[in-house]
Amino acid sequence: MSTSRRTVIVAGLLLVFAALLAPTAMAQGEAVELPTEGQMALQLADMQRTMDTLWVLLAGILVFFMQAGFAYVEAGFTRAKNATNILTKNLMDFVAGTISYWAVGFAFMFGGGAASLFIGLDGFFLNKEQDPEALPIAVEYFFQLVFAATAATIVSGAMAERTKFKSYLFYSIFITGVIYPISGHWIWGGGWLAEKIGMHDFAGSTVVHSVGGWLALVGAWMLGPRIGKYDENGKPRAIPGHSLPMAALGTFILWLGWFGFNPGSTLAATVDIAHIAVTTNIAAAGGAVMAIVLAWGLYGKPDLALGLNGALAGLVGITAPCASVSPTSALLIGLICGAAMVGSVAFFDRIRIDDPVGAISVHGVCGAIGTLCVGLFAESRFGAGVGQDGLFFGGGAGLLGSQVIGVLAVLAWCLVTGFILFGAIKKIIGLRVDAQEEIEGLDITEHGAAAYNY
Amino acid sequence: MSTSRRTVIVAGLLLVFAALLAPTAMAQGEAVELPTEGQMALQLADMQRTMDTLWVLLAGILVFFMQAGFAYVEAGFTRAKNATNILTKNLMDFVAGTISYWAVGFAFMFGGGAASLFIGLDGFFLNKEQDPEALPIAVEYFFQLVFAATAATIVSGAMAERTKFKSYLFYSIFITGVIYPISGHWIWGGGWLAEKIGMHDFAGSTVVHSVGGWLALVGAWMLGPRIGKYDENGKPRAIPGHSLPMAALGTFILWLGWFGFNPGSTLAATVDIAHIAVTTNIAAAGGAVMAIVLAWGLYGKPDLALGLNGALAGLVGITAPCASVSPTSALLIGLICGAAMVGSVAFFDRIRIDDPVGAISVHGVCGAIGTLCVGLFAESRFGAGVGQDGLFFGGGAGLLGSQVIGVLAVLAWCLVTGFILFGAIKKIIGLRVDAQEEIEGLDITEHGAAAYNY
Amino acid sequence: MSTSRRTVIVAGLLLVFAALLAPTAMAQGEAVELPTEGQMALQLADMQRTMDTLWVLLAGILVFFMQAGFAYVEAGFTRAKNATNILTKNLMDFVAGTISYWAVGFAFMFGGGAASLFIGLDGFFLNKEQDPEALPIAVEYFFQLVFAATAATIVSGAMAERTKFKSYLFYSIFITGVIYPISGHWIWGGGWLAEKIGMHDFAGSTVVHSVGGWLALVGAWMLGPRIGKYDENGKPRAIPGHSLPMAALGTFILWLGWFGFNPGSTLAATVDIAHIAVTTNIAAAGGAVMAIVLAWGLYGKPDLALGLNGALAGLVGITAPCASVSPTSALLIGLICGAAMVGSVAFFDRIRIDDPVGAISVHGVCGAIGTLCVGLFAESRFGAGVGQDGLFFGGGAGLLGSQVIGVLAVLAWCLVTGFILFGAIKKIIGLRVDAQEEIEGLDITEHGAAAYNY
Amino acid sequence: MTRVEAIIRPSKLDAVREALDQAGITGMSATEIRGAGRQKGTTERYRGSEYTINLLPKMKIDTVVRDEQVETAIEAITGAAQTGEVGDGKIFLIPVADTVRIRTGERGEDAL
Amino acid sequence: MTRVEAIIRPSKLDAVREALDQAGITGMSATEIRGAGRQKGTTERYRGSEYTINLLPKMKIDTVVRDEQVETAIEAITGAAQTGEVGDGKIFLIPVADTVRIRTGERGEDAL
Amino acid sequence: MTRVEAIIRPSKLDAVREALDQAGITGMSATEIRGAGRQKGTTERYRGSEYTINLLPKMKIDTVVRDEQVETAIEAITGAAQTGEVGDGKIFLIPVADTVRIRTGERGEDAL
Ligand SMILES: Nc1ncnc2c1ncn2[C@@H]1O[C@H](COP(=O)(O)OP(=O)(O)O)[C@@H](O)[C@H]1O
Ligand SMILES: Nc1ncnc2c1ncn2[C@@H]1O[C@H](COP(=O)(O)OP(=O)(O)O)[C@@H](O)[C@H]1O
Ligand SMILES: Nc1ncnc2c1ncn2[C@@H]1O[C@H](COP(=O)(O)OP(=O)(O)O)[C@@H](O)[C@H]1O
Repeated sequence: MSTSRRTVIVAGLLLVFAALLAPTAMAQGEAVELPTEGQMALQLADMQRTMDTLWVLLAGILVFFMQAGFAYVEAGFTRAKNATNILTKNLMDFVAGTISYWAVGFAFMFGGGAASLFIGLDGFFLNKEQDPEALPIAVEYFFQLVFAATAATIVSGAMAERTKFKSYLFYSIFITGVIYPISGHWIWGGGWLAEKIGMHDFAGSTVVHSVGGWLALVGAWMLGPRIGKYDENGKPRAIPGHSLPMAALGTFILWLGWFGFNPGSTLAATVDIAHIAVTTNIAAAGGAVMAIVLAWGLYGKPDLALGLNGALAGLVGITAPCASVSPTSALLIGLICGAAMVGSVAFFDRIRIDDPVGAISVHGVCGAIGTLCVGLFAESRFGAGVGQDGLFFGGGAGLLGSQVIGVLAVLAWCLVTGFILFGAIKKIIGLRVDAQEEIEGLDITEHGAAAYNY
Repeated sequence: MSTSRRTVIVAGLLLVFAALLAPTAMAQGEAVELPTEGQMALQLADMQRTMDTLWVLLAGILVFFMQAGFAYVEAGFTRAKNATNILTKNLMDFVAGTISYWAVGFAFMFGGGAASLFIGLDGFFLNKEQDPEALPIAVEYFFQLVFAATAATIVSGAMAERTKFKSYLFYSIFITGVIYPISGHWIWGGGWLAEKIGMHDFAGSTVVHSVGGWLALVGAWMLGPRIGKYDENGKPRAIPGHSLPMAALGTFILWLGWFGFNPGSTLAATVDIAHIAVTTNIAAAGGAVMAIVLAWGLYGKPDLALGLNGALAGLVGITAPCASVSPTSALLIGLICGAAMVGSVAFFDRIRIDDPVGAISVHGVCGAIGTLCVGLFAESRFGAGVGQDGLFFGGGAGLLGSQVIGVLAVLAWCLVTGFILFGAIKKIIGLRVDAQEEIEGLDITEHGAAAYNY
Repeated sequence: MSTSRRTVIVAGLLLVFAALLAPTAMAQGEAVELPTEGQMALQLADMQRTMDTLWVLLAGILVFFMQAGFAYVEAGFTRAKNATNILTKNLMDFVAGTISYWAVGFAFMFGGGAASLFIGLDGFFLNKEQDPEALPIAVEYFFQLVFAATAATIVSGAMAERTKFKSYLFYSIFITGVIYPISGHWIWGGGWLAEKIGMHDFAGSTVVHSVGGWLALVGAWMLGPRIGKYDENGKPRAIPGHSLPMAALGTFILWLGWFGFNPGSTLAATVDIAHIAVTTNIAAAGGAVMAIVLAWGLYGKPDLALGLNGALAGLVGITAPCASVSPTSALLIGLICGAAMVGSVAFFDRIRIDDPVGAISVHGVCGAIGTLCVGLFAESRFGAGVGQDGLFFGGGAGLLGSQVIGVLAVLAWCLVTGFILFGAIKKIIGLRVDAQEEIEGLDITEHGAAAYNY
Repeated sequence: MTRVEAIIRPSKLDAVREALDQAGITGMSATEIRGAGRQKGTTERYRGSEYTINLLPKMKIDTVVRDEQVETAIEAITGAAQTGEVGDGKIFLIPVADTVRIRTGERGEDAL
Repeated sequence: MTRVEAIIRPSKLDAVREALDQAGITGMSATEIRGAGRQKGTTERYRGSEYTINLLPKMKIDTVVRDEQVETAIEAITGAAQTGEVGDGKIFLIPVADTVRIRTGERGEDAL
Repeated sequence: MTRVEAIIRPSKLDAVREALDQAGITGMSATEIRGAGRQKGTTERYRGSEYTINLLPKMKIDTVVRDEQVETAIEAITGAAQTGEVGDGKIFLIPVADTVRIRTGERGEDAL
């Protein structure tokens, strides 16, 4: 199939034969093996670049599959009458995001230009010079796209069961194309948070998850709670999701994807990916254990739904510090995030912000906590990470301070842009379906198709 | 575990130490590092081969998982009373195909011999000399097997809800073992379409998808529509599938698998896989967007089922041109395929060919379109692809002509062999269950087991 | 993101330029390219190690996903009223296992120390010196953890629908942390079975699957059958699972994971992984074909549930011999295991050991058979395997003898520790829920949450 | 007014609904039930062991009609649902004292 | 004793249950049914082709009450379930000869 | 003829079916319903917040019998379904005017 490949292989083999003949050649005259060595060095660099491409692509593919995970978690945690709707939203935010991130998002996030402390301004439609020694732009775009789509899709969960499909489409394109890339630029694209403040977010606790979570917060707040979520006395009533098996599978798929999300953020094939996979996994375990135990203690039963959210809370929390902390610290971070998530879910329930899947708590709150944990638990001995020691390891409060600034800056950015975006949509097309449609379910009213039939 | 491995590592390390000592050695006498260089070159070639093996195996594993994707798409788009049946078919076509492709299919497809323009005739049961510098035969077989199984499994969707299980088994073995490998040989095995006509199909829009689609067409046509599909006036009635969440998960799994299907078709680890992943993904996005938008416009609602099919249509379409076109062209190809699929579904509905899952439109029609698009959108600057410019990029109509011949030849091959095969089965064991069994559902009548219980 | 990485690349590029300049340099004076060669050799070793890490990590990630597979197989094969329960168990055994295997299990299994023929005693909490040339400890732990979790999760299937959640948690932690690692140490950690007896179990037919299966046997035996499993005459009655589609997806996910399980057990990136993937796949096919055909013949219909179990039986059986046998032998092993599983399921049904998902037959029995098959079918020409010929290939009965001893030793170990463990739990907290809870279903009584709602 | 309650094979639902429609009876309700009777339960195999389904899937159609329509309804249902094999089902006639249309509050036969 | 059988919109289930509760009627059973009547079936599109759902999802609430409670029940149900649009449903009144409480064996109105 | 309609705990379905069978009553239909009564709804927790299930899962068994069989049926059901705890359910007796066997067109008690 690949003819270009064949050339390389043939060249390689010639090399081998040349090399095997070398001793004799040497004896008779020279200049045969000398260019060989240069070629070999080139080939070595080429192979490393290929291996980097391969790894980052595979990691991106795993992250891509998180779309299915989100779809199943969100559909499972909501009612059957809205399952078609949430699945359609999950499909559409990814496909619309693919296009808008290609057209503008990637440029805003990773472009350079005059205003490059704040926003990137070149590389629209992937029109960018390929540095022949760097990762292919294509794989960079792909890996970053699946991250962007993650941020977008988080929002749909918190706004589930009552948002107009058309409005969803609109805000989703905008988030992936504009809001997410700009704050992402600050931290990963050479913007002010990284360059001036020294904030560190290895794989996106803040860049991806908090952004999704805070925008979800604004959205859920502006929408108001689902009909029936609060009784006449304002007491929250649970509205159980229609399928825990779907939610469980979705969670396992997300967990799987996280092994691309975090270790893949090395953006190169290195042995560090092993350590990162371990911290990622153990934090998830900590989050789940803590959530189940807390639910058991507080509410009387080991609640699967909170257990699943707990694993996700741990995963979100470890996303920023995964490369900078020890497994023991990772376990602690997971436990902290599991507990914080349980508290946060109860808190948002009480203040009447109705988040059917817990997206604000899992992604917003635990994303912020995880980012701060870099400032607490980082150890400079882990080379792939921030390279400094956090507060608990003798590095002082400096790093923590940077992290605080980063968390607050992104929070502010999301609140402001979120209010503007959702406010505009509310004015122009409306955010929420009418009550009758909500009661009947969005599947029939918005899509004309029940999720389940006989 | 691996002792052979250990030897290599030890050898490598000896090498390192030898090299480190080299400067001193140099000063005293020579001949130490010279064989070293030959060994290093060998090791380099060996590592590239290992990396190629690793990548192609991983890609094949992703493609393997498409079996689950097809199972879920097909089961989701059909009724609950036939879910056990369709799942059993999906299981059996893969396991039977594994054996028949091992026994004969792989030999017919990639073997040489006297008639090698038409059919391969050596390598039965993988009895083939291993070229020590080429990809291991095992991984080639594995990768090609999962492709063959894809072609076979496509057919089950179009013939769902009314085909005898025994007949299905029979034709499935025959497709994977004989029909698919022969036309595959023409294009990928050194046969006449590639060698004489110059037709190009990078990852199988025609080789895999059209073959599956056209055989599905013959099958669905010979079976006739499901009871209830047309009302007394011959107007098509929709028979909604029993679970859109299943169909959605299946689609995401297929999409995931396509990142093995297309980029893996490099059959080597190269940086080109990144570009191919991007074109693959953006075409899927284009297909889904177009299908949803068209459904919205034509039928009034954003239809999830068509959206999912749209993503698949884009993926099938980009399969042939994925390595030869730009992302922009890929998006266009996706959009075209999305539209074509919507039209094609309506068309086959109208001419009374009942295809419950849309397999003919998605795989047959879009496979053909995608193959033709190589002739239109190819650009020679993408090294891993066809290496020529298509009609739209100044390359003239030559390539397009070859593609047309290829598409027609495979269409003819499938129609002829399909009619013979299905005709024979119909004569000998019958193709269709009787009406009472169809109404009751194949799960109970053919398998004695409902898919769902309490 | 990765700064350490950058250094390596820069170094590599400097190398390239140096090499390119070399000819000229050569002409003028020397000593430029000499350290270069040492560096290249180092870089080569480094790249191989990176590739090994990458492969083993990816394989481990695939194995991780088997948790979802087990969850879905087990939930699908049991009743809807216990689905939340089985999913919670599957979540918890993995998260608890992550922690206990990190704390002690990994040390018991792979540690050294005085008693190292029987148990490892260092490396608790991953406190272990990293050999800079070996695989990173982190990836070793991760890969071994997902194996340990597999053994633990097998048990939950056989004990489904009637076990107390608290008791489950307790035994699960104990299995992953103590029982599994000790017998694992004997075979993989330098213990007596490998060192003194010469037993070979490439990827864990015995180490993982039989251990899970035999413990499941003890558990199911001590629990007694589910209410309603036997009629007043003691005749077994089937209790169909609630969702074959879930079981089918679970099986495909497990199969996918097995491509990490077996090929990944090379613990290094080598071309042998291709051969192993092929034997793995063809054995699964053989198992499924045999199970379906037998069910068809014996019971009148092609039974999907047995077909799915058949694929798993083949996979379990090939796990030990996968690297040592030819594809033809692998097919035979699959066929044998498929038949053995069908017989075994009927046998345990008859002797009143109620195993809702067939875990004892699939994992225990076929694990043992697969291990013995190494002694029968092994061929020394497959370098990555045991390196000896089995009985059928002229190697005599020696290897078979070792395998028999290994199988029996592990069986004894599991029976003894299983009886002690489950006996203790039964005494202290009780193993089984009361009859009323069992009839109502564990979802409501143990978790307060139905799996499905509206 | 009488309630005509027919237990039929699930596969006959559409036919019965249409037959009633054509007989001028448009109001009705359908419920999924499981039934036992002379039709023997089926014995299925699952993983080799047997199990008997004593309660077979059936569909119940209820329609409340004016007394003079009862025979028409019976005929329509019998015509559409009969296969002649055991398990075709039953029709039960149950007296209805009154009917209310929720939308308007109408009572009696007007409410049907 | 009379059985008050109300066919309502599924979305009104909670409201009707609460209205009955407040009217002092606490015993009741609810069944998912599908119904046809004056309310037109909906025509949906699936993959472009149309299909008509003739039987719309409805909920049936049954409650057996003392005869003097019948009007109260009717009022409670009507009040809670009425939207004024076609498809609100019906209430059927069916005479009940006797009632048994399984737990105690009590008979008649005491058993309600 | 009388219709004996029993609302029971779902877990008692098999026992009741067998008890009726042994009492010579083989024809019956079963429907999944949800019921409210003296048995209190359960309050569950989901992700920390509470929700009350007011309608508990129940099973309804309908069997139309000759009038002389009514007491036998009641005894069989009561015997098999009683646990003595609130929520055991009720039996309602409803007069049936006539029965038709769809398969043969037979009417009256012969059709049962
Ligand atoms: N006495 C009865 N009371 C209530 N339902 C009955 C009765 N007898 C039969 N049925 C219902 O009618 C269905 C068909 O009855 P069956 O005796 O099997 O066939 P047939 O009516 O053709 O003789 C049963 O499955 C059951 O649902
Ligand atoms: N004659 C009838 N017998 C039984 N059920 C009926 C009858 N007429 C209507 N129904 C039930 O009542 C529901 C509402 O009736 P419909 O005629 O659509 O509206 P409305 O009662 O507002 O006129 C129907 O869907 C059906 O379930
Ligand atoms: N008046 C009634 N009308 C209809 N169904 C009733 C009535 N009262 C109770 N039921 C049904 O019987 C079930 C059990 O009744 P409940 O009062 O809880 O227990 P018990 O019968 O033991 O006193 C309820 O869940 C409901 O389905």
